[in-house]
Amino acid sequence: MLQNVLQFLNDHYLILATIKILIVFAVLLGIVAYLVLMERKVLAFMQARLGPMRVGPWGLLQPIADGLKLLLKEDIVPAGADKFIFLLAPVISIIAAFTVFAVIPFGPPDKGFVISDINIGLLFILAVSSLGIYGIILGGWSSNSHYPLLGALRSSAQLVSYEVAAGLAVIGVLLCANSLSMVEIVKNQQAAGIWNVFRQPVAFIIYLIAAVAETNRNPFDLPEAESELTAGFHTEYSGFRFALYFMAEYTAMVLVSAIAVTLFWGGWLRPFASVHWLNFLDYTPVVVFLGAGVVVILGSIKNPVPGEKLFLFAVAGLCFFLAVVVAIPPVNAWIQGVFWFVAKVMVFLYAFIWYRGTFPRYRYDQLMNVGWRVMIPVGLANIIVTAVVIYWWSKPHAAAAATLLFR
Amino acid sequence: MADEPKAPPSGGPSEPPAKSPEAPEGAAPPAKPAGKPPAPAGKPPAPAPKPAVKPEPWSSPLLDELQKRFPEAISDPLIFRKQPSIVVAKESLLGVCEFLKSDRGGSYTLLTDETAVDYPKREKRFDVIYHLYSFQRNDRLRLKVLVGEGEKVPSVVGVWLTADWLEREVFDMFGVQYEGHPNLKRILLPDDWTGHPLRKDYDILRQDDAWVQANLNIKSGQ
Amino acid sequence: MPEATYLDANELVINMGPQHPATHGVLRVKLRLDGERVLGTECIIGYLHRGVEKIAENRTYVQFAPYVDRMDYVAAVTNGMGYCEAVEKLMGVELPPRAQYTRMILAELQRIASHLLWLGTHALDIGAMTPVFYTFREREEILKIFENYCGARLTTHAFRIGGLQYDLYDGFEKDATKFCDYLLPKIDEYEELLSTNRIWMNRTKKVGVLSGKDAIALGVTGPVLRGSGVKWDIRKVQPYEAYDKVEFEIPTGQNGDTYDRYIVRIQEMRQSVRIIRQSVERLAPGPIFGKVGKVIKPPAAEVYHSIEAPKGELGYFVVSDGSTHPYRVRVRPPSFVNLEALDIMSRGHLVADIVAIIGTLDIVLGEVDR
Amino acid sequence: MGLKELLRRIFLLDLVQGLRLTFSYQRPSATYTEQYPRERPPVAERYRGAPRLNNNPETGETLCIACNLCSLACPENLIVVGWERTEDRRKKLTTFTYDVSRCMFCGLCEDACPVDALELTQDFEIANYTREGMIWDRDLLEAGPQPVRYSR
Repeated sequence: MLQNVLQFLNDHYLILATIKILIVFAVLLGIVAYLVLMERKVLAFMQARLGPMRVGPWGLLQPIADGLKLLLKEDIVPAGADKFIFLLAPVISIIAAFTVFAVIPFGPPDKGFVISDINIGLLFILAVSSLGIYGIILGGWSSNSHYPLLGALRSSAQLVSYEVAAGLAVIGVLLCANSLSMVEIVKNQQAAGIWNVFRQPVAFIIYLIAAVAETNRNPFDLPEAESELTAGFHTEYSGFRFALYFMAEYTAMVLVSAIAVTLFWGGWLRPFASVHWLNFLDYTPVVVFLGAGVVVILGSIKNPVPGEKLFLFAVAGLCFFLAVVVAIPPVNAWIQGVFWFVAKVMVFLYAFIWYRGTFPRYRYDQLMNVGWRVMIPVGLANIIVTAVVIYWWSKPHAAAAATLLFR
Repeated sequence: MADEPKAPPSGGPSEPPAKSPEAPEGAAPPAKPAGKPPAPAGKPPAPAPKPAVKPEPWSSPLLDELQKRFPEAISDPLIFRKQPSIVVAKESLLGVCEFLKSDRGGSYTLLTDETAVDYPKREKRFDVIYHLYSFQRNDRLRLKVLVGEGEKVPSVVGVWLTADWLEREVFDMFGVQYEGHPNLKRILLPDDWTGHPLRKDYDILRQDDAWVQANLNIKSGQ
Repeated sequence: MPEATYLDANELVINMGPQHPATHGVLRVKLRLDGERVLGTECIIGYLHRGVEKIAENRTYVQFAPYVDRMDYVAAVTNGMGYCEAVEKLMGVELPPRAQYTRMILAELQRIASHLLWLGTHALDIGAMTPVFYTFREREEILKIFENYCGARLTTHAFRIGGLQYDLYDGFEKDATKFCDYLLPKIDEYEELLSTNRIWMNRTKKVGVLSGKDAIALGVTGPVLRGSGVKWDIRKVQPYEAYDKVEFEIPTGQNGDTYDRYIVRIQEMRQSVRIIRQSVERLAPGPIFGKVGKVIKPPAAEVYHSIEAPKGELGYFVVSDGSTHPYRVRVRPPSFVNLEALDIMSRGHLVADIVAIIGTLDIVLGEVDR
Repeated sequence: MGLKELLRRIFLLDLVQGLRLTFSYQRPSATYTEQYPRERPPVAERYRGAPRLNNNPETGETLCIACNLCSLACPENLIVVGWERTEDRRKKLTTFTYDVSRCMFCGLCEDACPVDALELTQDFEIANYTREGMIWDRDLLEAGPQPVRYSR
C-alpha cells in the first residue's frame, strides 16, 4: 500500500511538489510570524525591557493578535495613487520572496527535503530575489507621495549595488564548489570536510553585509528609515497590504539566512559532520526539546494566571512529546538535516536582530560608498585570489602555471 | 544672584517703601486691578545697606563715549541690580548698534534677546528692548527704543543675524513693524490671524473667532 | 544657497512634520530638495503656542511659577529656578546656602536628565534604537529623586520665589551620591555604544558644522555654542546660586560639528556629577527661605536674569509695576534661538542629516512655541 | 590613523564592542520593566495626585473652614468653595467643587490651606470617561477616587 503511494507520487512529480510547497509555505508563514515576536522579545531584552507580555503567557500569542489586527484594519488607497499598481506591488514583493525557497535544500535531498534541485539554483535565486525590488519601487512610486518615492529611490539604488556585491561574494563559493546547484554546493562542503565559511571568509563577510543591506535591515534600513522618511516606501500602505510588505521583509530575512547557511555554513550538515566520535551530537534535538520543556514548566509554575498556566503546561507537554519522538532512531536520522539547517538559520536571524539593537543607521551616500568603494573591490579581489589559488591547487606541479604566466 | 552687590539681605518686599513704586515708564495697565497711578516723585537715594528698590542713574565710560558719538540719541541711562539700560532714539538705532558691536564700542557681539513691552496709555506705546552681551567685557546692556503705533523700527538683522526670528516674534505678538527685515511675517500664530495677543488691550480670553471657526470647525477655542 | 543641479530640475518640496518621528514634537520643516540634497529649509512653528507670556500678565508672581515648568518640559526644574531667581533678583532677596545648594543639586540632576533624554532621542534619530531605553532608565532614577523631593516627576514646581517649598527628604544626600556612582559607568556604556562606532562617527562628523563666529552671530547658546569652541557658560561667567563656589570645567569642542556637540554634552553630564557631589558635601542644616513676605510684591522695575539651562541661555525679563501681578514676563527661550540656526546648518546636507541636526540642536517644542 | 586604529577598523572592533554590550544586557536581571497593573509602582510620600478633602478622623466632620484661600491660590481658578454663615456667625462649608481636568497638580492650593483640609494624595488613577466626571464635588473629594482595578 505504502509502496503504491510512493510509486504514485514518484510518477506524478507535480503532486509531491505541490504538497511540499504547501508545507514549506505554511511553515514559513509560521516562522515569519514568530520571527516578529522573536525580534520584539530579543530587542526588548537587549534594551532592558520585557517586550510583549499581554497576549498569552510571555506574549506567546502576540503574532496571532498582530495578524488579526492587520487583517481587520481598513485597506486605504490614497487619492491620486495608481490604484492597480498600488494594489499589485506588495504582492510582487511577497511572491518574489517566497518563490526562491523552491531551490533551497532544507535537508538531504534523498530524504525529500528540497522542492526542486535545479542545476542553476544559484542563478535562479539571484534572478528571482532581485524581482522583489519591483514591489518596492512600484509601491513607492504608485503611492503618489513624497516619502514613499524617496524611499523607493533609495531602495532601488541600494539593492542594485548590494546585489552586485552579493553576487561577487557568491562567485567565490561557485569556484570552490564547481557547481551552481545548491545541493551540490552543500555536498561539496561535505566532501571537502570543511564549511565554505572557512575557505571563503572574506566572501562570507561580504555576503553577510550585503544580505543585511538587501533585506533593508539596520544599519542599512534606509528605505524605511522611520526617523527620516517616516516609513519609506510603505508609508501609505495600511492593513493587509502593509502586512504583505512586512511579511515579505521578514521572509527575505529568512531567505538570505537560508542562502548564507547553504553557501557558507554547510547547509543541512551537522557541525563536524565528518568527525565520527562526535556522533552523539545527533541527539542535540532531543536535548533542545527537553530543555525547552523544562523552561516552560518552570515558567508555568511561576505564572499566577490559571488559564496561562494550563496553556504553558500544554506547550511543555508538546515539547516533551517531540523530544521523545525525535529520540526514536529512524525519526532522529530523518530529522537531523532539517534540524541543523533551522538551527543555523536561527543563529543568522538572531544576528539580524542583534545588529538592529546595536547600530545606528548609515547615511545614503555613505551606504553607497561602502557598497561601491569597499565591498565590490574586495569582492573582486577575493574572486581573483580564489581563482589563482584553485588553479594552482588543481595543477600537480607549479610549472604549468609558470608556463601559463610567462608564456 | 551672585552678580548682585553682596548686600546683607535685610530689606525685602515685606516692608515695601510705602506706596512709592512708580510704573517703569509711568503708565498703569488698564487690566490690572492693582495698577497704581504714576507717581513720578523725586527719587530719594536708597539707603546703602538695603538692596535698591528702584533704578538709579548710570554712568560709565562706554556711556560717555556713546553720548559723545550720538548726541541727542541716548537718554535715560539707568542701572538697576547692576543691569544698565539706555533709551536709544529710533533714528540712530542702527548706528548705535553697529558701534556697540564694534571693538571700540565694547564688542557686544551677542544679541541675547529682543522683545517689546506695551504701555497703551503712553504716547509712544511700545518699548522695543534689546539685550546685548559682550564676551569681551562679560557684560550685558539693555537698549530700549520707544515706538508709537504704526511707526517703523529699523531692523537690526543686518547687525545681529539672531534678530530675524526675534523680530518676527515681536511683530507677531505686538504688531511692531520693522523696516528692512527680510521676511517679516507671523511666526508663532497662523499667517491669517488678526490681532496681536501680547498687546495690553488684547484680553486673555479673546481670540480670532473667525479664524478658529474657519480652520478648526469649532465655535470657539475657549 | 546651492542651486538645483539637474537640467530643468524641479525642486521637491517636502513637509517634514508636524507629525514626523524625528522632529521632536510638532516642528514642521519645509524642505526644498534636489534629490536628497537640501537646498533650503523653512521652519514653521507655533503649533504648541499657549501664550505663556500672556498668561503671566494675568497671574500673580506665585501663580505663574507652575506654568514655566511647562515650557521646556524635559527640564522643568531649571525653568522654575530661572523664574524664581529672576523675581528674587527683582526683589533683591538673598537665599540661604541650603536653599542654594539644593537648587543646584536639583538643577544639575535636571541637566543630566535633559541630556540623557537628548542623547536617547538623538541616537534614535540617527537609527541607534537601544540607547534611548538605557537613557530613559537612568532618567527614571532622577525622576524618582524629584518625586521623592517634591511630589512630581516631570513638571515639578520644585521651588518657590524666595526659597524652597520642601525641605530635603531623609536620605536625599544618599540618593544623590548613589545616583552619581550609578551614572558614571552608564555614561561609559553609551560611549562604548556610540563614541567610537564608525557609523555614528560617519553620521555625526562634519555634519551641521557651525564655526564659533557663526554661532555667536546666530545667537546660539549652551552646548551648541560650546561645541563650536566658544568657552562660555553662564554658570562660570555670571554665576548665580553658588556656582562660583564649586569646581567644574566647561567642556568645549573644536570643529563645531554634531559629533563635538555630542561629546560636549556627554562631558557636561560628567561635570554635573562633579557639581552634585560637591554640593551634597556642602549641604548644611539651615533655613530654606530667604526674607520674603507672604505676598510677593516686587518694586516697580525691570530685570533680566538668565541661567544656563540644559539647552542654553534661559532668560527671564520681568517688568514689574509694583503690583502682585507681573506687568510683563518675557522668556528668552534657548530652543527658539537655537532652532533659528537650523537653516544655515543644514544647507547642502542630505535629508538624513537634517534629522541629525535637529537632534543635535536639542530643541523642545514646548519651549520654542511657548 | 595609527596602526592600532587601523587594525581596530579592519577587524570591526568598534562595532564588536557595541555588540558585546547589547548582548550582555540580555541577562534577566537587567530588565527594568514594571508590569504596571500587576505590579503597583511605589509612589512617593509627597506625591501630588488626586485631591482629597480631609475629615476629622474622630468626629467625621470636615476640616475645611471655608476660608477660600485655596480658591484664591489656584492659578487655574478651578476650585469653587461654597459656604454659609451659621447662627454663631461662623463660616460653614456647604459645597466644594474641584475641576480635576484643568488641574496641573502644582500644589499651590495644598500650600495655601491653613488647616490641612485640602490635600493632594498619592492616588494617581483619576481617568474618567466623561469631562463631567472630572469635576469632583465635595462627596467625591472626601471619599477619594475609586478607580476600577483591572485584572485578568
